[in-house]
Amino acid sequence: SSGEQKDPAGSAGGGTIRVGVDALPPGKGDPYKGIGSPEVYTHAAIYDALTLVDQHGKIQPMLATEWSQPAPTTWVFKLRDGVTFSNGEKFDAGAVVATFEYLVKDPEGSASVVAADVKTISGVKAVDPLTVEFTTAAPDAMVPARVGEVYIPAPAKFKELGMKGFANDPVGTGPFKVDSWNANLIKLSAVKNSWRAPKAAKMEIHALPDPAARFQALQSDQIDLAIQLSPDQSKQLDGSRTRADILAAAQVMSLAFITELGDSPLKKKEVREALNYAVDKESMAKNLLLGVGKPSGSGITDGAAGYNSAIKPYPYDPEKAKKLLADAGYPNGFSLKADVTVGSFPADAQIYQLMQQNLADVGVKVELRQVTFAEWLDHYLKNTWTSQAFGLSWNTLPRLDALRPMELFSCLKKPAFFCDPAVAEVLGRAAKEGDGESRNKLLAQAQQMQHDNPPALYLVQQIDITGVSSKLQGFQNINRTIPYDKMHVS
Amino acid sequence: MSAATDVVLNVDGLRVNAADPSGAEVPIIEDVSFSLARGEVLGIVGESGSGKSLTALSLLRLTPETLHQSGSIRVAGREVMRLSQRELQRMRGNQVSMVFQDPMTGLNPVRTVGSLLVEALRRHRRMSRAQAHQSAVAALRAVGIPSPELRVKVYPHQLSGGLRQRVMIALALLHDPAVIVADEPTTALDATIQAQIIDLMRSRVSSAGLIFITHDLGVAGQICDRIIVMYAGHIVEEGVALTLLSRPRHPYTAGLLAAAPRFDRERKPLVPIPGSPPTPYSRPAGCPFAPRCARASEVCREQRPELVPGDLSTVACWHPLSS
Amino acid sequence: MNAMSTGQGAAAASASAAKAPVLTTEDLRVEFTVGHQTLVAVDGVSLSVAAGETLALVGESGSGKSTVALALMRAHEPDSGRIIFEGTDITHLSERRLKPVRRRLQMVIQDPYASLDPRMTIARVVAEPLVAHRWGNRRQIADRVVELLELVGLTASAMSRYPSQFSGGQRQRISIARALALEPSMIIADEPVSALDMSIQAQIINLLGTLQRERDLAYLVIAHDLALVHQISNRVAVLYLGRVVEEGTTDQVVWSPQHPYTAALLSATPTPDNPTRERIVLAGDPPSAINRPSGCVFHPRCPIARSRCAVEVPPLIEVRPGVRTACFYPGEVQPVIDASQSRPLTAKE
Amino acid sequence: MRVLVRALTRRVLQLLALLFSISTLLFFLLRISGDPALVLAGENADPEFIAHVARQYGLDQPLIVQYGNFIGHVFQLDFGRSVQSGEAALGLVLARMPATVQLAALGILINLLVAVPVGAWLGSRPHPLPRVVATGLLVVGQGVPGYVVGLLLIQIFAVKFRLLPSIGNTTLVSWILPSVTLAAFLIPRLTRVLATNVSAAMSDDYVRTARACGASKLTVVVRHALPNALLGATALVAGQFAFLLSGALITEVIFAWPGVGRLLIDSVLRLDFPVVQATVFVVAFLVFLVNALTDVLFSILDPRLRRQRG
Amino acid sequence: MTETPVVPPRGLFRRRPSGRSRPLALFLGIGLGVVVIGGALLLMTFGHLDPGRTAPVDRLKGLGTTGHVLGTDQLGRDMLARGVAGLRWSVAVGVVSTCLVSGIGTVVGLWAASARGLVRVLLTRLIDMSLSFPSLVLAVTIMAIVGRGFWALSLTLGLVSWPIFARVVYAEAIGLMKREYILAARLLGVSGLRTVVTHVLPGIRNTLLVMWAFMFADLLIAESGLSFLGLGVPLGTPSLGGMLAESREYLAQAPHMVLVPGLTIVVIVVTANLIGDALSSRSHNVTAVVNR
Ligand SMILES: Nc1ncnc2c1ncn2[C@@H]1O[C@H](COP(=O)(O)OP(=O)(O)OP(=O)(O)O)[C@@H](O)[C@H]1O
Ligand SMILES: Nc1ncnc2c1ncn2[C@@H]1O[C@H](COP(=O)(O)OP(=O)(O)OP(=O)(O)O)[C@@H](O)[C@H]1O
Ligand SMILES: [Mg+2]
Ligand SMILES: [Mg+2]
Repeated sequence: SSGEQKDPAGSAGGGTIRVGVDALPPGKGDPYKGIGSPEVYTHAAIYDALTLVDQHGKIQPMLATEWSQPAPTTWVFKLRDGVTFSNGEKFDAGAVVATFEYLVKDPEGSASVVAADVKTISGVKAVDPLTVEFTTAAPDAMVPARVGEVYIPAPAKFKELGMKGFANDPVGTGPFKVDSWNANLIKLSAVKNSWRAPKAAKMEIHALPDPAARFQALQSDQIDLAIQLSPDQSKQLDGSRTRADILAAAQVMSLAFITELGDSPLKKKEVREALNYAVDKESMAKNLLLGVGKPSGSGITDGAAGYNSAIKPYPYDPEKAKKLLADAGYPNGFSLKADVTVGSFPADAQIYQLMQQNLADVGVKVELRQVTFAEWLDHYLKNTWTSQAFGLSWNTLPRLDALRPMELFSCLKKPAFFCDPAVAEVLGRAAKEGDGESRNKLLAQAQQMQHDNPPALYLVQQIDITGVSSKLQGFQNINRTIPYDKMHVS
Repeated sequence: MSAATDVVLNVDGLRVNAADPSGAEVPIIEDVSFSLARGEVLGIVGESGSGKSLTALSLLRLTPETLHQSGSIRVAGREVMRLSQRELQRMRGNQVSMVFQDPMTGLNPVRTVGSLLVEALRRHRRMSRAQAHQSAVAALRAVGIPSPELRVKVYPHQLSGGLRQRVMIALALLHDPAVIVADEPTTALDATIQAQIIDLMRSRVSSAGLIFITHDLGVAGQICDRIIVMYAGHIVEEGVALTLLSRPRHPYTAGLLAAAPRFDRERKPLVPIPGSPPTPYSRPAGCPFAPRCARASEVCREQRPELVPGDLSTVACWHPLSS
Repeated sequence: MNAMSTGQGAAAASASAAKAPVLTTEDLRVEFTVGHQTLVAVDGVSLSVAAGETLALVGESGSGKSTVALALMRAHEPDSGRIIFEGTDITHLSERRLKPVRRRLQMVIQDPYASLDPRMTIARVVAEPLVAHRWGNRRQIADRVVELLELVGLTASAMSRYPSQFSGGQRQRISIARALALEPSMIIADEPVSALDMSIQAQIINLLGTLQRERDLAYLVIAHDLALVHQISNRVAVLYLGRVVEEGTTDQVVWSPQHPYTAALLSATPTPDNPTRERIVLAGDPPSAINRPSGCVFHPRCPIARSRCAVEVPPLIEVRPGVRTACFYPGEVQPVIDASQSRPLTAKE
Repeated sequence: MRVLVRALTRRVLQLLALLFSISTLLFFLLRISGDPALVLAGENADPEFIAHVARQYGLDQPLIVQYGNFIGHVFQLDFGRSVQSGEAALGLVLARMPATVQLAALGILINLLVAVPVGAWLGSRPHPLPRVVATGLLVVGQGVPGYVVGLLLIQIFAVKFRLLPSIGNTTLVSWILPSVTLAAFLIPRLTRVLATNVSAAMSDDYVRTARACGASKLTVVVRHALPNALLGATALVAGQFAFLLSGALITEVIFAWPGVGRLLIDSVLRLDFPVVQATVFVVAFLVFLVNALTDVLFSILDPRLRRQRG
Repeated sequence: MTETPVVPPRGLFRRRPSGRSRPLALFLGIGLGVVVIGGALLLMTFGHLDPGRTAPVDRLKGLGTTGHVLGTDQLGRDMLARGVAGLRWSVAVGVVSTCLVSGIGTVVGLWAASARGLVRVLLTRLIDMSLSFPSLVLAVTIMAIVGRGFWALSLTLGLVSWPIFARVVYAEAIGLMKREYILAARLLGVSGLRTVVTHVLPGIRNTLLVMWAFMFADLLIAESGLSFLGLGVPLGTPSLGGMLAESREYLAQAPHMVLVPGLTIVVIVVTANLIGDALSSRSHNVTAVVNR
């Protein structure tokens, strides 16, 4: 159904942006059910948050224009003036307060996924119609980034409908509003008086869960934007009718080591080092991730708050790996079971298989057990692993905060699968550090410790590939938040 | 019975061959010749496998494609063997029609009786659907089916065996054919129903020549004017019904009569014919009946006897019974 | 009266009459459920067969002949009535307790093409009952099979062949050999020759007669052809829609039927060289066993039916010595059998 | 009337048994696999939060109690809410149903339109050469998995020539590729069965009767053999339809078709129990319905099964 | 008495025109099967093939590349090796699941046919009911839950597909039980179980074989479908369906990746179907029974 774009593109409102995503937000317009993919691709068209963390870790003003930290536990945000919701409601401090009170105090709201990420905020109040003040229980340097996760819904409508009703008819300050919402298709139209009024008149979001279907839809001009393609698919986009937009993502694929449960060769540090030496990450990055993805020596990527640029990846050195294994008492290697999910990242299946091959070359036989995400999560949250390792990426998204993934690979995760008390101590201090600079230093230190005593086999920094039709102008990928207002179809 | 005045069918030297597994031609029917006059009932009797049905089917050129048929068949002077497919179709059901043995399977189970009749009617006559319907009802009435207006709407399985056979007969009579071939039309029926059908056929088939195939000498005696006895693909005896049955000349015919129990006479021990009939693939060289025949001599085993007309009947036997 | 292959004279008949019956049924009734309707296939049939005697059961298709036979063999469960075999009531015996009875009471099934497993050699076919009843060891069984095959006129060379390699008559011989394997005292034969050619029929009929004489077997033979019945049986029972309408010695029933149905059946049975016989042609079809007529089941087709027949069920009573008829007006209809051919009852050599 | 009531009662009882056993089977199958509360809670959840969610969904009770509750609810057609979206599971499934049913119906239609004439032609014993060629094609066609056909169709008609859409179900043209894919999978088998049936019917006695009445070959095939052959294939067609209702999973996946198949795969992978339950339940119901209707259809189409009248 | 060995076929039209294609089908089917399976066996024993050996630099090489006759896949693994291994996997799953299906189906079907009264009613109801189970849907669900793997896949496919088999066995056995020779055996005093073993089982043997071949073909396609959906094989294990799924990304770039597994599936399924056809023409019209 190639759209009939008779209207010329432009601010007058022409063209339809057709986006193919892997799934529509399962909670529909509920902005707090999830913070990453797939929600963000839809919600970014409807909603705005106070801030936005860009791909370099910079915090950009959105509905808030500026902010300050008058005291270690207090943050004050100045709001943008003259913003209205698509239903005509005015955006002001009241809307922000209502939102955060829902997340902090309401039993339903506080149980949401987003609420877990702003748990440090204990109070919010309106200082004046365009100023809000947040208080945190302990000092928290990350509040400006955290509020970037919280979309602000139209307060009166929200109050009237409750979350259930509102989710079916969401209203935000974003460039588009929802016209219809089907099982596999959302139709949106421009909000002309939005503070970021769009260039396109309409927008369609197609649910195309199958990557190949998404890819074919793009190739056959049924969509203009295909989210999350694979590297090999991107090679087939020749640049004439379609092109690939490839971005290094703030995620590092790794094979997490389980040392806290039962006996395992991985309890030995030499073994863990050996595995890191044994894998040819360079080749993975070059052959499978188009050279954009890079080998990684820790789980943290450039741009994240607390990134330590001094850390280099473990080089590919199978001899050294073998020696280390022999030193650790495994001259003939050993066998290992690893649970992985497949399809979450570009080329992940291939990366795991190459890893498997590399490890086999040094004598470590890895049995890769492919599990569903649901099963994986069950083990992960309850620590009911029956294997010795599992696939887990270091993910600083969406606010590019190194602390979060580092906590997970430490004693701070409850229950923990890997525990180095020294790291935990450093991270604990960082969490309570109100000053951004000092916090980053502590994180860099912890990062070095996690390099030296690796809790995981660091593989590669992942990439985000978006297929873009050459008819589509103005595409940008800001940490997966796509500025739909700036795009139009020619 | 007064023959030859108005011959409607003339068969001369009919042969039907099959190919055996090696591809060689194996004769199943050999040299069958006879003729049929208007109003005459000609019976063909013989044991299972003697070639009665094949003879009947070849008259309409309906033998299976795997078989090869030759000889001459003339219906009212026209050579059937030379007809094109179209002409054949026009002839079938129109000049020559057929009644089959099994009324259970012989009628299409998913078509109403009426639709079968209408289809057959309109095939050879230009008439409207309504007219055809009328004629169909009339045809059913003519074969003695009670309340024919209702029966036209009925499916074959809703009729009893006797009624179904009447429908078959109605189908065969639709276009006043010159020749009707009835292949064991009463074998599947009960004795009392068989009697009804025989009565019906006798009364309705007066203007046509009727070939009545049966393996039951009693039935043949009841309905036929003339009888042909077949054995292993050959005609072994032919004659006027009563004469042939009371004074058979071929040992086979006599054997059949002696082997059949009957209740209208004092019980006598049955005299079976030993052995069983040959298949087309195991036919002996000489007289096909020779291996089972008490009168067989050297010549019987070596040379096949020709049909020779006699005063009582025409018989193919080296040592016919004298009367 | 004459036994199987006739000509044995009245002595045998009177002897058999004195013997105790091998098999008796009393008021046998078999119903079937078809869809949601009940069908009475056999309705109050009482019969008895003595050793060395042949009882024939005749009737048109669907009259319940096979059902009677199968009920006697306990392949159908009778809904009421009793079956007494050699003094034992076998009506309700369990399959296990029935096993010894099965040695003594055997059946030959109508269609020789269907009654032999096409995948078994003849040796296995004939040995089957012997093996099932643990009759002896392998050698003994093998010898017995040869013996049985020779008894029915086949050679031992048949043993390794398959049924498809035999003609119908030969197969029927094999069936008979199998039925004889365990030395039964009675054989029920359901249309044993109707699938066979005339010339072969006579072979089988004669074989059955010889065997009966040699072994004093009791036969219940089912047939639809009165000529055949006349040939083979001492006594005959005529079945119509599940009821016995007439029963008596064969000669009496055939020569002077008392029931109009028997008469019609006789007159409809053709004879080869006697076309002039006047016949009673019954109108209509036999009604189905599902909607059986009231009163006398035959009355809708009966040429002499009166109003009473539609209401009352005529009892099966003795109308003359040795003949029982279920008709209110017995003897009113007589088929005209050519006088020159027919013989009175008494006229016997 | 009583007959009808009894037949109906039997059917309903059968249906209840079916739905009950399928629900039970699924309940225990799904429960051995993992805790649905966790999916809901997400990757960052802490133990209290997990417990909270578990309580909310009644997942903290003993399994047998959960089972009791579950069955109780199922009998009120309440499968609970989707763990993913919070919407009523049954509603979600029913909303997807039309897309699946329509696609299946279209697939069957195309299947019939192709298979009936081709089958009749093949069954009428045409000349050996075209027959062998056609049979060969059908045999090979039977070996090609449906999704391979789908992939090729997409690559050719959508990607290469941009003629037909490969996604969505909003416009009529978008129905073409998926329904042809489904039909392509079904056609060989139906055609072959029809050909066999027609060819068998051609040897039946009634065909000989028709020929003896002067029917042409065309009449014989079309008016006599084919109706019987079709009757014999009714069960197959119904089976194929039931199969499409439950088995068009892959086609729905590759064409991003918003039907129940797609929904099932999505929710199975996310352990969205209520939706999986509801999907299987509804599909089983539909398959049962198709089977039951086939029986009815059969008794209407086949005069021999019709109850005797007059 | 002399014994005439051959008996005339009864009735004129009983004989189906035995098209010469039937033995041809059998010949073709067995020939194809021998070539494919034999070839695969030879390659497995003498080919020095390693379907797991990755070589990222050699990825996506086309047909006829030196060292890789059938090219390589996205990880530079040899397609010939993977094709052979995939064939082995798929055929093994097919065989195991078909054995399971036929085992359960035969036992249940025969039991239902030979039982009487309530047992038979219950068993036939069970078969009828199980036929309404949406088998593929169930298989998908089970596979997603119990996880990928050879036994999981084979058992699942077997457990969801037996009702069809049981139904056909039941129908055939019931038909056979109505034969007079079975009745005769019973009246001779042969026990029920013995009748089933000596008469019924041999009687449906051909049907079983035919069903087996057709079932195998169907299950092979079902297996490939599940693997295609990512629910069959463990990661890295080559299977024909899995290879097809992987090939989807490379339809334009590396068509040999569809071709190798695709053609292999076609050949195997066609083989099974041809053999089934040939067998079914020997027994009576089973094709019509195998209505699915
Ligand atoms: N299609 C065929 N191919 C080869 N031989 C055939 C074919 N049809 C019939 N025959 C053979 O032709 C012979 C005559 O068969 P036909 O059916 O004419 O006998 P019939 O006298 O009608 O027997 P019945 O009384 O059994 O009907 C038989 O021996 C039979 O084996
Ligand atoms: N198993 C059965 N189930 C239902 N009805 C049956 C069954 N067996 C026989 N019948 C019915 O019982 C009646 C008597 O049948 P039976 O077979 O005993 O007749 P028959 O006299 O042997 O007929 P035929 O001469 O055709 O063999 C018929 O109406 C038949 O339809
Ligand atoms: Mg014949
Ligand atoms: Mg009978």
